[in-house]
Amino acid sequence: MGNVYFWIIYAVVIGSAIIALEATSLLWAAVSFVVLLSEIALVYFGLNMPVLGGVQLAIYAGGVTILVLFAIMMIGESYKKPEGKAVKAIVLSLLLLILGTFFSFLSAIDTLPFKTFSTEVLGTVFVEKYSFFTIVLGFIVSALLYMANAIITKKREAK
Amino acid sequence: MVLLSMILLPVLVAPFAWIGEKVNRDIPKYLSLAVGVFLAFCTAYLIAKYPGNGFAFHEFYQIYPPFDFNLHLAADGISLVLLGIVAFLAITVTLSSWHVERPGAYFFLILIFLGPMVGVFVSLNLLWFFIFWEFTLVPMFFHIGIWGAENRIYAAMKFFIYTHLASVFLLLGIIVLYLSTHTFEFEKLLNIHLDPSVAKLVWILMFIGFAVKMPVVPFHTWLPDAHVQAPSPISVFLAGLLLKMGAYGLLRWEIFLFPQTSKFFAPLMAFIAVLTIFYAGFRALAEDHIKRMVAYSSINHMGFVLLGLSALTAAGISAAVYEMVGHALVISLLFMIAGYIHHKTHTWYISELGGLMKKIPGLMTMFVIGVLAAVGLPGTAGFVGELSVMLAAFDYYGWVMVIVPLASALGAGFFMWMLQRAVFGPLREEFKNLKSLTELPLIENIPLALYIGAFILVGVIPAVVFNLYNPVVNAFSQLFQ
Amino acid sequence: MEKLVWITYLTIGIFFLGSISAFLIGKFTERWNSFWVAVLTGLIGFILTCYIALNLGEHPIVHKFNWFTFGSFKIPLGIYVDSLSVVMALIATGIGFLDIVFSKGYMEDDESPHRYYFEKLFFIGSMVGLVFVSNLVGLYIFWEGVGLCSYLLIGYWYWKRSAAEAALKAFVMTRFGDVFMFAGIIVAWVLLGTINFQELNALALAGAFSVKLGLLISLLIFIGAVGKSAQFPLFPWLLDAMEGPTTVSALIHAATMVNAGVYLVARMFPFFDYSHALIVVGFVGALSAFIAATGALAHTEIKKILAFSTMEHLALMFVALGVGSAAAGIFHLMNHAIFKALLFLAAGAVIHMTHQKDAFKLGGLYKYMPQTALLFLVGILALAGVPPFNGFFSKDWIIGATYAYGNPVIFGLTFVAAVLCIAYGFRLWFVVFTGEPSEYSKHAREAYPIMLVPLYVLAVLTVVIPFFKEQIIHFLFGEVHEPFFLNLLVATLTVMFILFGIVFLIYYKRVISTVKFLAHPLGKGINEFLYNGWYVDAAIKWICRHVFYGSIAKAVEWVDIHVVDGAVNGTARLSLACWDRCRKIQTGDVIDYLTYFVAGVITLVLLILFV
Amino acid sequence: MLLEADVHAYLFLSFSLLAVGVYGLLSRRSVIRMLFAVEMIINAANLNLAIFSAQRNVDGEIFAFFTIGLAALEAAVGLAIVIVFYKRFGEVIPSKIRNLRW
Repeated sequence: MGNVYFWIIYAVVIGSAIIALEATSLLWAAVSFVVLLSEIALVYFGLNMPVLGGVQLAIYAGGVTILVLFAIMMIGESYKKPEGKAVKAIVLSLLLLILGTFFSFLSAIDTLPFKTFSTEVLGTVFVEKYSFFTIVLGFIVSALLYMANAIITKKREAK
Repeated sequence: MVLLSMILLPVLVAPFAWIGEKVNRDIPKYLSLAVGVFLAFCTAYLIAKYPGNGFAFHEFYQIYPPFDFNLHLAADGISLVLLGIVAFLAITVTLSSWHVERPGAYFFLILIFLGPMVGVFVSLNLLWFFIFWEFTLVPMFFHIGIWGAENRIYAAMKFFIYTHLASVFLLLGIIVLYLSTHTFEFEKLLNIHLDPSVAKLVWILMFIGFAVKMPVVPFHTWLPDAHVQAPSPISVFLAGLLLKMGAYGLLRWEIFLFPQTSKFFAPLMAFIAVLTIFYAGFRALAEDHIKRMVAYSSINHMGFVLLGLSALTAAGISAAVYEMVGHALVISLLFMIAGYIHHKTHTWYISELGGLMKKIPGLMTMFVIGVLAAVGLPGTAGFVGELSVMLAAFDYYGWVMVIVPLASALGAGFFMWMLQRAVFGPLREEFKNLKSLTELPLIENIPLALYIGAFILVGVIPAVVFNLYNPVVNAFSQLFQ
Repeated sequence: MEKLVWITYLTIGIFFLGSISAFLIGKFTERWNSFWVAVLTGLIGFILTCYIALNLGEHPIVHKFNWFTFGSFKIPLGIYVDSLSVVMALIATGIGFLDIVFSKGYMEDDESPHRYYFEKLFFIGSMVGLVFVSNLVGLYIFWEGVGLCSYLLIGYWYWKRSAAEAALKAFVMTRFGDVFMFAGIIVAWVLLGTINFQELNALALAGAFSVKLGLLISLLIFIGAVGKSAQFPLFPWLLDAMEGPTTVSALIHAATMVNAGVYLVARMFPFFDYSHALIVVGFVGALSAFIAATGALAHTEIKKILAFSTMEHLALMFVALGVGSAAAGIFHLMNHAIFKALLFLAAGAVIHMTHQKDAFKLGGLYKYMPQTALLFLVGILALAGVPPFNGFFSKDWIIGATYAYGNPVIFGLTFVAAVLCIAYGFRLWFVVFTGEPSEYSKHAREAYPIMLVPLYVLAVLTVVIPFFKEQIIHFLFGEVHEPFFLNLLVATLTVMFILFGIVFLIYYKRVISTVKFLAHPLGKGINEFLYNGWYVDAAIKWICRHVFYGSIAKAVEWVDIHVVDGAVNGTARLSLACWDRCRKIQTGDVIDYLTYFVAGVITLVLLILFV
Repeated sequence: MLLEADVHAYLFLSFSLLAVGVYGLLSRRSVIRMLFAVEMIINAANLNLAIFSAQRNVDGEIFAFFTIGLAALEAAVGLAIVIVFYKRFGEVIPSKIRNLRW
C-alpha cells in the first residue's frame, strides 16, 4: 500500500472531486475542479511522466477550466438539489468502486515490479522545467476566477 | 410452360384490372372471369395429358443453384384435383362478386391471389412452396380488411398475425430441414434418410404451420373471425383454397416426405382430428351466428380431412383428398348463402330469422340442399367423403374410431335445427314487408347452381375424382409399409 | 336374366326420372300436370314391379358393379332381387300408386303439387331402391334417401312451426339411429370384409366370425332399424310426423318407410340369428308394442292413435322376427301395410272433409260419410285381427309363434298389445262415427270418388289376401311351419270379445263413463303417462336440450371463447401490457439512460468475472 | 520517497475517482456539473493509462495524450452545447428536455 503522501493526495483528489460536485456555489465547484485536475497532474509527475503532467495542467487545468468558467459566466449559477436519484447513483458508484478494486486484486498486476520515485527528482524536474509555466497559468486562472466572481455577483445583484 | 403461365398470367394481368377500372367498371370482372376460364382450360388440358401416375409436366427454372433455390414446377394427380378446385372457385367467386364495390382493387387482389395459389399446389421446391404460401396471405388480408363487415380490422389482423406466426414455425422447420439435407427439392428430399430425431423436430415444426392453416382445434380461432368478417366470396376462397393449402402441405411435405415419422405421430394426428370433429360440432351446436356456425362446421369437416390423412394408408389419403374436394364445394355454397341471408335480412343471428322459405324459396332450396350435403346425405360429396374417411380410419385404428360416425349425428343436429329455426316455420313479422328480401339475380345464382351441380356430380360419380390420383396415392403408400 | 336386371334398374330409375319431370312440368306448365306425370310414373313403376314379380323364378336377380375405388377399398353397388324384395317393392309401388291417386283429392287446395309429387315419387324410388339393393352401403344410401323424403314431406307445410319441428325431430332422431348403423356397416366391412347381405348371411351360416363381433355389428345395425321403424326409445318422431299431410303418413309412416327396419332385420335374419341378437330384437319389439298399444288407448287425435298403432304393429313384426318367425313378421308387414294405408287414407278423408284432427271433437260422422265409415271399419277390423280379415291371420300367427318361443315377458307384453288393438280401434271408430254429430261433423260430406277408389281397392285387398296366404308364404319363404295352438286362439278371441264389449259399452252405449276415472289423480296420471308415450319424448327432449345443448355445447362454447380464443387474444394483451411497462423505461431523461448504461457496464463486468 | 505506493493503491485512486464521477453524472441535475463528472471519469481512465504505462512502456502515456486532447475538445463542444441549450430553454436541467422520448 502507499505511503502517507499518496493517501494525502488521494484524499485531496477525492475530496476536491466531491466538493466539485456538491458545492453549493458553482464558482467554488469550479475552483475545486481545478484543484482536482492539478492534483492529478501531480500524480502524473509522481509517476515520472512530466510531459503528461504538463499537458494535463495546460489543457485541463488551463483550457478546460477556462471554458468552464466562460460557460459559468454566460449562464450563471443554477443550483438545484439532487432529486432522489442520489441513492441509486451512490449505490452504483460504490458497486463500481468495489468491483474495480476487487478486480484489480484479482488480476495478476501486482506480480510485476513497480517503479517508485524520489521527491528530489520530482522537485528538480518540476522547478527546472515547469515552474514558469505554472506561475503564468496560475495568474491567468486567478484573473479569470476574479472576473467570474465579479460578473456573477453583479447578476445576483441585478436580480 | 403451362404451369408457369398458370402462375404468372393472373399476376401479370392483375395490374390491368386495377388500371382498367378507370376506363370501364366492367373490365376487372371480365378480366378475372377470363383468367378463371384460362385456369380451367389449362387444368382440363393437364388432366387430359396426365399420364396417370407420378409427377408430370416438369418445369425447371434455375434461380440460385448453390442454395438449391430453383423454381421447380410439376403436377401429379393430387395437384391436378386441387388445381381444378382453384379454377372452379376462381370462376364462381368472380361471378358471385359481380356487383362488388371498387371492383378494380378487388379483382386485382383476387388475381394476385390466384397465381401463388396455383404455385402452392404445383411447386416441388420447398422454398418456393413457402414463398407462394406466404404470398397468398397478403391479398386475403386486404380483402378482409377493406371489404369486410363491421369488425373487419380486428379479423384481418388476427388472421394475418395468427397464420403468419404459424408460417414462422413452418419456415423454421424448412430451415432445419435444409441445414440437415442441403436441398429444397422434393424429389431429392424423398431419397434422403434423415436422422429420426431431426425428422421429428422438423415434422412438429411444420405440422404447427400446417395445422394452423387447416385449421384444427386448438389453433382454429382465427377462422371463425376471419370468415364472419370476410365478404362471402372471400370466405369461399378462405374455406375452399386457403384451408386446402394446409391439408395439401401436410400431405405433400410431411406425410410423403417423412412416412416413418408420420407413422410415429399418426395417433397424435388422429386424436387432434377426432377432437376437432367433436369440438367443432358441439361448438356449432351452441352457435347462434349463422356464418360462424358454418365456419365451425367447416372446421368439423377439416377434422375429417385430418382424420383421413392420419390413417396412413392409400385409402386414408385418397379419402382425405376427396373430402377436401367435397368440403370446398359444399362449404363454399353454405358460406355464399349465409352471406346472402345477412345481406337480405340484415341480421346474422338464427334466433332473429324465421320462415325465409316462404319469401325466397329458390335461394332457400339451394341452402337446404347445401345443408343436406354438409350433413352427409348420400348422393352428395359429403356422404362419400365421410364414408371413405371413416372406413379408412376404422381400418387403420380399429375400434376407437367407432365413435366418429356419431359426429355426423351431431352435424345433422345443429344444421337441421338451424334450418328449422331460420328457414322453415312461420315468416317473421318484420320480414313480411322487407324490400331487400328478394330472390337473387340470375348471375349470382349461377355459381350456387354450379356448386350444387358439382357436389352432386362428384357425389354420384366419385370415381371422377378418385381415379385421378388413386395410382399416385397407391405409389406413395408403399412408403408406409 | 339380363333383361330382368335392366328392368330392375329401370324400375328404380323411372321414379327418380318421374320425380324430376313431375317437378319441372308442374313448375313450368299447369301445376296439376305434375299429378298426371306422377300417376303415369307410379303406374309404370307398379307394372314393372309386377313384371319382375311374375318373372322371378327360383333364382334371385343379381347384378353387381363397382361404384368407386379408393386405396384398398372397392365400393360395390348392385341389386339383389328375391321374393322378399319384390313383395316389399310391390307394397311400395302399389300403395304408392294408390296414394298418388288419393292425393289428387286430398291435396286439392295445395299450392305446390309439383313439389309434393316430386318428393313423393322420389320417396317411392328410394324405397324401391332400398329393397332392391344388394349390400349395406347401397341400402344406407336409399335409407337416407327415404329419410330425406320423410323429412321433406313431414315438413311439407313448412310455414307451420309444428310441422318444421316435427320434421326436424324425425330427421335427427332417425339420423341418430342411422349413425350407429353406419358405424355397424363400417365395422362389418372392415372386420368381415364384405357388406353384401348374402355374403354376410353366408358367413354367419358358416360361423366364420365370433358371435361377440356379430352381436356388436347386429346391435349397431339394429339401432338404425329401431330409429327408422320407430321402436323404443326412438319412437317419438313418428307421433310428431303426423304433422305432415295424411297421405304422407299413410304411405311413408305406415306402409313403407317405417317397414324398412323390419325389412333390414329380415334381410339379415341369419346374421342376427347367428349373433344372438334376435332376443334383443324381440325384447325391444315387445316393449315397444306394449307402450304403443297403451298409448293408442289414451290418445285422442285420430292420426296419433293410428301412429301409435303403426308403432305397435311394427313392434309386433320385430317380435315375430325376434322369436325366429320371419315369415310371420313379413306377412304381417304386408297385411299391416295394406290395412294401415286404408286406415290412414280413410282418416285422411275424414280430416280433409272436417278439418279436425281430434277424434273427440268429431262424432256421428256415419250419417254424413257412410262409405268412408264402412271402409274405416274394415280397416279397424283388419287391425284388430277379426277373423275374416288379413290382420287376423298374421297377428294370430305372431301370437302363436311368441307363445311357442316360450319367453314369458315377450309373450305377455305381445299378447296384451295384440289384443288391445281391438279396444283402441273400436274406441276410435265409435268416437268418430257414432254418437251425436258435432259442429265439425255437420259440414262434412262424402269423400270424392277419386279418394274412395283407392280405399275400396285396399279394403278388397284386406279381404282377398288371406285367401292367398299359402301362396304368398310359399313365394316368400318356401315351406314354413306355422305353430298353431287352439286354446290360445280361443283365449285371444275371448279376450278380444270382452274388450270389444267394454269399449262398446263405454263409447257406443255410453253406459260407463270414464270421466270419474280421469278425474281421479291416479287415473289422470296414468292417462297422461300413456298419452305421452311414457314421457320418452320429454326425456329425449330433456337430454337434447340440457345435456347436449345446455351442458356440453354451452361448455364447449365457453371454453372456445374464454380459453382457446382467450389464450389467443391473451397473448396479444399480454405482450401489449408487457411492452407498455417496458416503454416506460424510455423516459427521455439523459440521466436515466446513463444509469442504465452504468448498470449495464456493471452487469457486463460481473458477467465477465463470474460466468 | 514521495508517492511510494502499490499499484493497487493507484488503481484504488483511479476507481475512487471513477466512482465519484459516476455518482456525479447520475445524481447532478446541472449540465455543468455533469460535465465536471465526465471529466473526472476521463481523468480516472487517464490515470489508469498512466499507471500501467509507468509500469511497462510508454504506450499508455501516449494514449493518455490523445485522451486529454479529446477530452478538451469534448469539453469545448459540450460547453458550447450547454450555452445553446441555455439560450434555447433558459435553463440547463437535462431532465426537462425529453424530446427523445417516443
